[in-house]
Amino acid sequence: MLELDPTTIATARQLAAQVGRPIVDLARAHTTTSVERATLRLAGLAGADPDGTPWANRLLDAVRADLGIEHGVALPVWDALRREDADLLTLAQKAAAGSVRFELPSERHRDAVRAAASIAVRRGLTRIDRRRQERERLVTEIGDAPRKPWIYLIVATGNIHEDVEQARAAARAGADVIAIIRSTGQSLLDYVPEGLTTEGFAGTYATQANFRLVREALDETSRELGRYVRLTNYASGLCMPEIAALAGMERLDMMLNDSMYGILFRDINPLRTFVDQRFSRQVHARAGIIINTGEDNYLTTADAVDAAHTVTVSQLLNEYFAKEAGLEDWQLGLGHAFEIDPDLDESFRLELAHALLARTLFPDAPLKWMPPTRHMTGDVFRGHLLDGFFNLAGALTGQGILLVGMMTEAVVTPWLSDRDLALQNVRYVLNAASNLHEDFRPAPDGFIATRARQVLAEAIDLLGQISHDSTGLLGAIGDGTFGLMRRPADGGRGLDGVAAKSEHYFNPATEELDR
Amino acid sequence: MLELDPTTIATARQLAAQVGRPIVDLARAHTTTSVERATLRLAGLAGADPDGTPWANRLLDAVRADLGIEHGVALPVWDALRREDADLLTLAQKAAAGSVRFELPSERHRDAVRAAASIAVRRGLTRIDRRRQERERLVTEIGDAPRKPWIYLIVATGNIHEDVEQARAAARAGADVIAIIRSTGQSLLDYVPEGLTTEGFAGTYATQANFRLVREALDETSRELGRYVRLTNYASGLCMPEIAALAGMERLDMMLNDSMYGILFRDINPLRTFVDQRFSRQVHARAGIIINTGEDNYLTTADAVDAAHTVTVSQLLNEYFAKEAGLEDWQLGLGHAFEIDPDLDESFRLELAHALLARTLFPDAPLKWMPPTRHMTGDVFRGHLLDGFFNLAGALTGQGILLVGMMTEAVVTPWLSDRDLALQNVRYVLNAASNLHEDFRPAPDGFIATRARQVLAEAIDLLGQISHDSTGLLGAIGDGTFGLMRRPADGGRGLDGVAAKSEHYFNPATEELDR
Amino acid sequence: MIIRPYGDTTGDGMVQVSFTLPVPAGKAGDGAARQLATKMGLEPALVAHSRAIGDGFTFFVVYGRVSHLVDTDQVIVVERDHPLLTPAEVNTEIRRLLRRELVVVGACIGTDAHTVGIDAILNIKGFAGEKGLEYYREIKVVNLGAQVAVDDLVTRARHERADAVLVSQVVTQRDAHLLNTRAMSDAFATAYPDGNRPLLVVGGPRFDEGSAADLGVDRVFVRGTTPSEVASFLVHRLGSRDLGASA
Amino acid sequence: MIIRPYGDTTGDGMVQVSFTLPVPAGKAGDGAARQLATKMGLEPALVAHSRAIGDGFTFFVVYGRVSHLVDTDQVIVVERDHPLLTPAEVNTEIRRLLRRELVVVGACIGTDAHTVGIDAILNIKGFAGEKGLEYYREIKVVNLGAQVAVDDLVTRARHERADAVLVSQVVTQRDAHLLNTRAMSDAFATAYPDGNRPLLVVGGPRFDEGSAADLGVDRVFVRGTTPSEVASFLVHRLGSRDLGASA
Ligand code: B12
Ligand code: B12
Ligand SMILES: Cc1ncc(COP(=O)(O)O)c(C=O)c1O
Ligand SMILES: Cc1ncc(COP(=O)(O)O)c(C=O)c1O
Repeated sequence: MLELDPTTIATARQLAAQVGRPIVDLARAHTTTSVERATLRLAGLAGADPDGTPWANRLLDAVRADLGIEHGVALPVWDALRREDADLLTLAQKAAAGSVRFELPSERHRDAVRAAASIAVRRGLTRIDRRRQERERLVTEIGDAPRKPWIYLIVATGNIHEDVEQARAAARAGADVIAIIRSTGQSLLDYVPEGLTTEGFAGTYATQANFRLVREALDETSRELGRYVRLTNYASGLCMPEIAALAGMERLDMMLNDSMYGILFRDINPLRTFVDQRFSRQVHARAGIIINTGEDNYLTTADAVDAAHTVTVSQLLNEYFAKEAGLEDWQLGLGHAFEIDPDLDESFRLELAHALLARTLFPDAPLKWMPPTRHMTGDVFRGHLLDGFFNLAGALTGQGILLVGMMTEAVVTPWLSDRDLALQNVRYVLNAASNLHEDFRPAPDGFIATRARQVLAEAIDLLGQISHDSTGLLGAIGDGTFGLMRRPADGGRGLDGVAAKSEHYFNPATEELDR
Repeated sequence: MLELDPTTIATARQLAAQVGRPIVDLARAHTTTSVERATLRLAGLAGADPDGTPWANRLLDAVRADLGIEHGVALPVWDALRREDADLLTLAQKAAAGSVRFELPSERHRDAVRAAASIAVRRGLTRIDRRRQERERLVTEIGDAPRKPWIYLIVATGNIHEDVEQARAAARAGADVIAIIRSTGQSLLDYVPEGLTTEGFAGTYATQANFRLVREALDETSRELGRYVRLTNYASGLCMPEIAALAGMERLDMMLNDSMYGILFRDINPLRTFVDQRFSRQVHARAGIIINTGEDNYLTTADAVDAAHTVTVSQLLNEYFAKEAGLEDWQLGLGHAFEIDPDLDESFRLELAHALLARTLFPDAPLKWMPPTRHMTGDVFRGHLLDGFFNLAGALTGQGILLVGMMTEAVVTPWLSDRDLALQNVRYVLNAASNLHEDFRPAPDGFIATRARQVLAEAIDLLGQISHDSTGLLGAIGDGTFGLMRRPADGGRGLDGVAAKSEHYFNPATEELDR
Repeated sequence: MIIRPYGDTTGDGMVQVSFTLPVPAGKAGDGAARQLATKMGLEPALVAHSRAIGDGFTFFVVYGRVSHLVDTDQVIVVERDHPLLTPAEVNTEIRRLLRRELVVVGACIGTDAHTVGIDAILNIKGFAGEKGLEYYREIKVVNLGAQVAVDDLVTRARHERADAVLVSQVVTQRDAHLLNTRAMSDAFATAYPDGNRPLLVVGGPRFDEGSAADLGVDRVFVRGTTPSEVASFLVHRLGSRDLGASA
Repeated sequence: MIIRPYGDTTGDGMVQVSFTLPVPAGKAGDGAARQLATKMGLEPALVAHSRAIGDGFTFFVVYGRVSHLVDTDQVIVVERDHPLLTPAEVNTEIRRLLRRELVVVGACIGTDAHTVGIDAILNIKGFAGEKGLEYYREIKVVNLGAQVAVDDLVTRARHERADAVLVSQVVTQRDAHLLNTRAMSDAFATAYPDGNRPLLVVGGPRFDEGSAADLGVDRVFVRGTTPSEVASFLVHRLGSRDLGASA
């Protein structure tokens, strides 16, 4: 740990709150198609029509056609259910057939409709609660990961059945957390695909069925291994709220969920993203899911030294948004990465400085430590060595979640053998140098401490600028402050799916989650 | 550095002296065929007969046939020169033809003969002195290695001309010291091969011509690079004294010279070895050559943890013998190695403990740090990682001479590409973590310090036992104390080449060197 | 010239190979590995390492000597058949050839979101110390960014009257880059009258430079490409092309 | 069974290769590397990395798919065709067969000084938890150590009336191990009347188990050999051999 002046840290958090608050207000004042679809899914609407469009989308689109989404789906849908006295699925089918007209419930029915909607949605939330208790039970029953950092491995075959096999193999080989990479481009789909999928590029789709299949397989493997193996997938994208709901209902244990990733790296509209991430995080909070944020990505497009402070700023913002959404410290897998140019003098000590800064700023958060990617080359031997030093930095600075780096990073999506070699690498380092941190004592005013303070100071400056600028965070994002990506507030995908809430707006899920 | 009790250290050195002194007395009381041949070589006798037997051997054998070697070669040879008034070479040829009888000079000629021999031999020593001054001049003129540790690279093509090319390439790639591996088995030859050689297994022969060729090539490369690139070869074996003389005359900069390696790993007779090593080290001292000792070898046959203290004992003995022979601290490249089973818990910290112990015991010696070899496997990826951690341990503990480890250690003699990858590995570690030692502060009574003290204590116990046992060091060697190799005092090769000095014994070289 | 791999002596032909086979570890597994190595030309083949991965699989590291000869005269490389120009020279050329700005539309198509590569070529910031095409006064750059659908790309190219379309593909799993590139070139082929379509240039770290014809594009750039290489190529091609049509 | 290398999906045939070519780095160099990879069967071959070493050389890392098929039924392995015995069983067998001690002479021949391997087989200490042959009551072990000349080995074998001679070769540069082994088997062939020579067994980490006949020895052991494997082989062979002669 580093010696950092507590008041400086406090200032940093204050500024982050100042920068974040207006965004939260925006998020509270708006809803999105995905938030409303997530509500329908919580109420039990599942499945898709013959051409694979989810019923949640069909129903929402029908409602939207008649009333827009500014009042929320709950009132018009449950009013219709009352009139048609059908169940949600039948209603969706009728609506898809165009045989239903949606309207706001009349004065006298409003309370009954609200009540019915609330009961339905609460069922979904209760299911999520049950899954959370189930996890807690399994962890105590079966046992937890043997040590920190948790070893996090990626599986990305593009076929869920191969994924299951490789996930099991990875778990047996020592992984504590398995991430099933989803297909490139899913984050731009404005619906969540259905069923078990066997295609996709660089991964296959995140679907409720896939979630369930892998989780069940890993439950079995967990019992076999006597330690609960965690499962991860990705929330960020146009369907953050829905995927969060599905993840909660299928007992995923972690989700990649960043407040800005979609904006910066998928060109999704900022407003859309901020509204969606808030709802999705409220659901994660309820589900006891650990989120992983995406600061590491910034360092793949911006320089890890020059932009080090933007990572800190983003971590502080992610923390603020997360807590506002109800997440607790232990659920904050704040991201950072080992991405400094290895040819730079003292590059390893600089990494240690950055890693210790995060560790010291967020003592109770299970930081997510990402391996070198950008400076990995086709020289797989050199790459394997770099990954070893990444592992060492993780061990020395007490990171919580260690993403296993692969020597083929610059060549292919990980091979079976790459994962095995990578795990051996991690095991060697954690085993041979497990307690080296006892002998690692950065001088109070030495190179490492000085660098850490400098980065923190730069972060505070940047937060100060943003909070004083009238355009605030949205302006900063537009200027390419993060990852050198310029994303104007009115640009990007999915803005048409956002609406300001009307005074009639009602959403039983948010009502419950905002408590 | 570690905190070690000075009196404990003093005790260790005292015991080493007690154990070493009787061996030195033995060495002083005996001479060997190689010591005498070295004397002839210093006096300028070079070259070989048509079937490649060096004239030094032919002449010595003739003398030996007539008088044995107990009086030394000097008296009979220079007496014969006086009688025949020929030069050394002609005398050797005549002697080989059997046309010379050797005897001790008569009373009245003795002084003249002694004087003549002394003048001749002093010429050789003067040549060595000049070469030493030349080195000192070149180092200041051209510049020295840019940093510590010096990077030491092995070349072993088995053909001196390929060796020259690869040595240059290695130097350009960043090597500060080049070792030309000699052919397996040369150490068992009772003569030094002649001329430029293009054969040999896993290396080619150590010959005066090869020494000169490579040294000249590296002088050129040194100028090109603006840093003096050092050259090293091997002395240990049946011809230690002669090779030492040749190395001095051809300005090699380092020599592998261990007081016990020949005994343990080449089954050469202990007495022969101790006599030879003393003379050879006196010559090295004079030549300003840095010796490298061979403790690392013990850990290839004995376990690096169980036998850690035998390395310390051997280092203390090598230091004692070296100083007695006139070598100074800066010339003592005491050996040790990174050979702990990497699967052992805390293996890396154990390595750090052992390396720091050596560093602390011998603060002014340029320790020779050997890479993992025994636990290297055909898994070259894992091997490259291990070498990286070896390099890190070297940087953290301030080793003086870093032998570059190769990922193919368990497969082939180093390939061109292996050396390049290995140097990149070293460069990355030294560059990225160059000053990490500033942050490396082993707790005074932590794991590392405790382990170091334990090893030192075990070393002192062992020295105590040896010094109390009537059979002393020779007995200990016979019992397999070092490297688990049992070598009885009367066994091994080359004993027939040893003789107790007669009261007439005269050797102008030793007279000069013993001063 | 005929050459062979070099381990530690000229002509020794030594190489290193590693792979995983769906066989359990053991003698039979090593034998299978040796068989594969032999088929690859390693003779003798030394299985230096074998390690079980899970149950059904084993990872192997094999060293050996190959007898294959490499004939450097047979190597076909896409060498630049035109001068490498400075931005200034490029600008003058464009003025001379087109008497107007050269319009470049760039995009990362399909579901690929790796824009660092194309941005390195297009953005002012550039790559390897060279400024990107946006910096060239006479080049108008329209960078559509990532995950652009082929149809949208064609429409924009038309609308911008693009002289050249630059496409990046970084993800290659399941040959995504080849599929997307062909879809793209087909779309342009159908959308434009013959010989009239803009220059089609693709790039990415895992393309084969020699595959341009096969992919239906004019040029393929690979890892380490710099902006000036691209700019020089563009003016060269536009020069050696009937311009009446595209005007 | 027919199998193929496994990268991340069944049958993808993916392998990794690395080697150095005596060519300068650059496009032509990459092309040469691709040519070699193609000859090894990589199609497509991706030159993932190339780095100049000195001037005239370049190191390459290549990834690609090979179409070679591995037929596991064609794999020939030297499987043990006899039971693996415990020391006790070995001792009883020897008593039954020879009615005297079995004499084993071991050495590391030529200029090779790597004794750890043969000591692992012979010394009491043993290997991988198994005791070495010296531990067997009915086996007399004469370990001549390292760098033993072939003639001396033959003389000692004769003098000790050796039933088996165990030879280790670890250094393989320039095929030293093969040359030395052949020299050794020839020497025994000439020194002993036909069919009367002791069993000749060689071992070392880089031998090919299948090469016994070719080397003129009775058995070749490779990396990971344990003492009991050797002991079991010896009694098995002595059993299946006419003993009158050697007695
Ligand atoms: C940065 C990066 C990302 C960033 C991208 C940020 C951004 N805005 O671009 C983030 C973190 C978002 C990301 C995400 C993913 N990535 Co990514 N990523 C990388 C990484 C680390 C570096 C790529 C890079 O920027 N290279 C630097 C540029 C300058 O080089 P370049 O692209 O080769 O471009 C040069 C030349 O190729 C050429 N060129 C390129 N395009 C063009 C176009 C034209 C017209 C011309 C003339 C020239 C040209 O010129 C450029 C300059 O010389 C690589 C691994 C690596 N080290 O290569 C993985 C990698 C490319 N990613 C990969 C994958 C699978 C993904 C994901 C799908 C999942 C995951 N593993 O994270 C996601 C989803 C992305 C998607 N939907 O496409 C894989 C691809 C595997 C494969 N072979 O198919 C890689 C190889 C990592 C791996 N081994 O898994 N990634
Ligand atoms: C230990 C060692 C040494 C020690 C040897 C100590 C001793 N008394 O044995 C020392 C330090 C002295 C040494 C010196 C040299 N070594 Co050395 N050494 C090694 C090392 C690190 C380990 C070898 C070992 O002990 N393996 C452990 C044993 C148990 O395994 P094994 O030998 O394979 O034996 C097993 C099986 O093969 C089998 N087996 C072996 N022999 C026999 C015999 C019979 C009858 C049977 C049944 C079975 C059997 O059973 C054993 C148990 O399973 C290797 C590198 C490596 N990691 O492999 C280099 C290595 C063998 N050495 C090498 C070389 C070149 C040398 C030197 C020439 C120069 C140098 N580079 O140091 C010198 C000179 C040696 C000489 N004159 O022969 C090279 C050989 C290259 C090649 N392929 O030709 C290697 C591979 C290192 C390298 N890459 O350069 N070495
Ligand atoms: C925070 C976060 N979300 C999502 C993703 C994956 O998003 P996509 O599926 O769009 O590649 C990543 C990948 O790195 C990420 O870091
Ligand atoms: C001290 C010492 N001398 C000599 C040698 C080489 O001796 P030989 O040529 O006998 O292999 C070594 C090799 O490791 C050594 O450590």
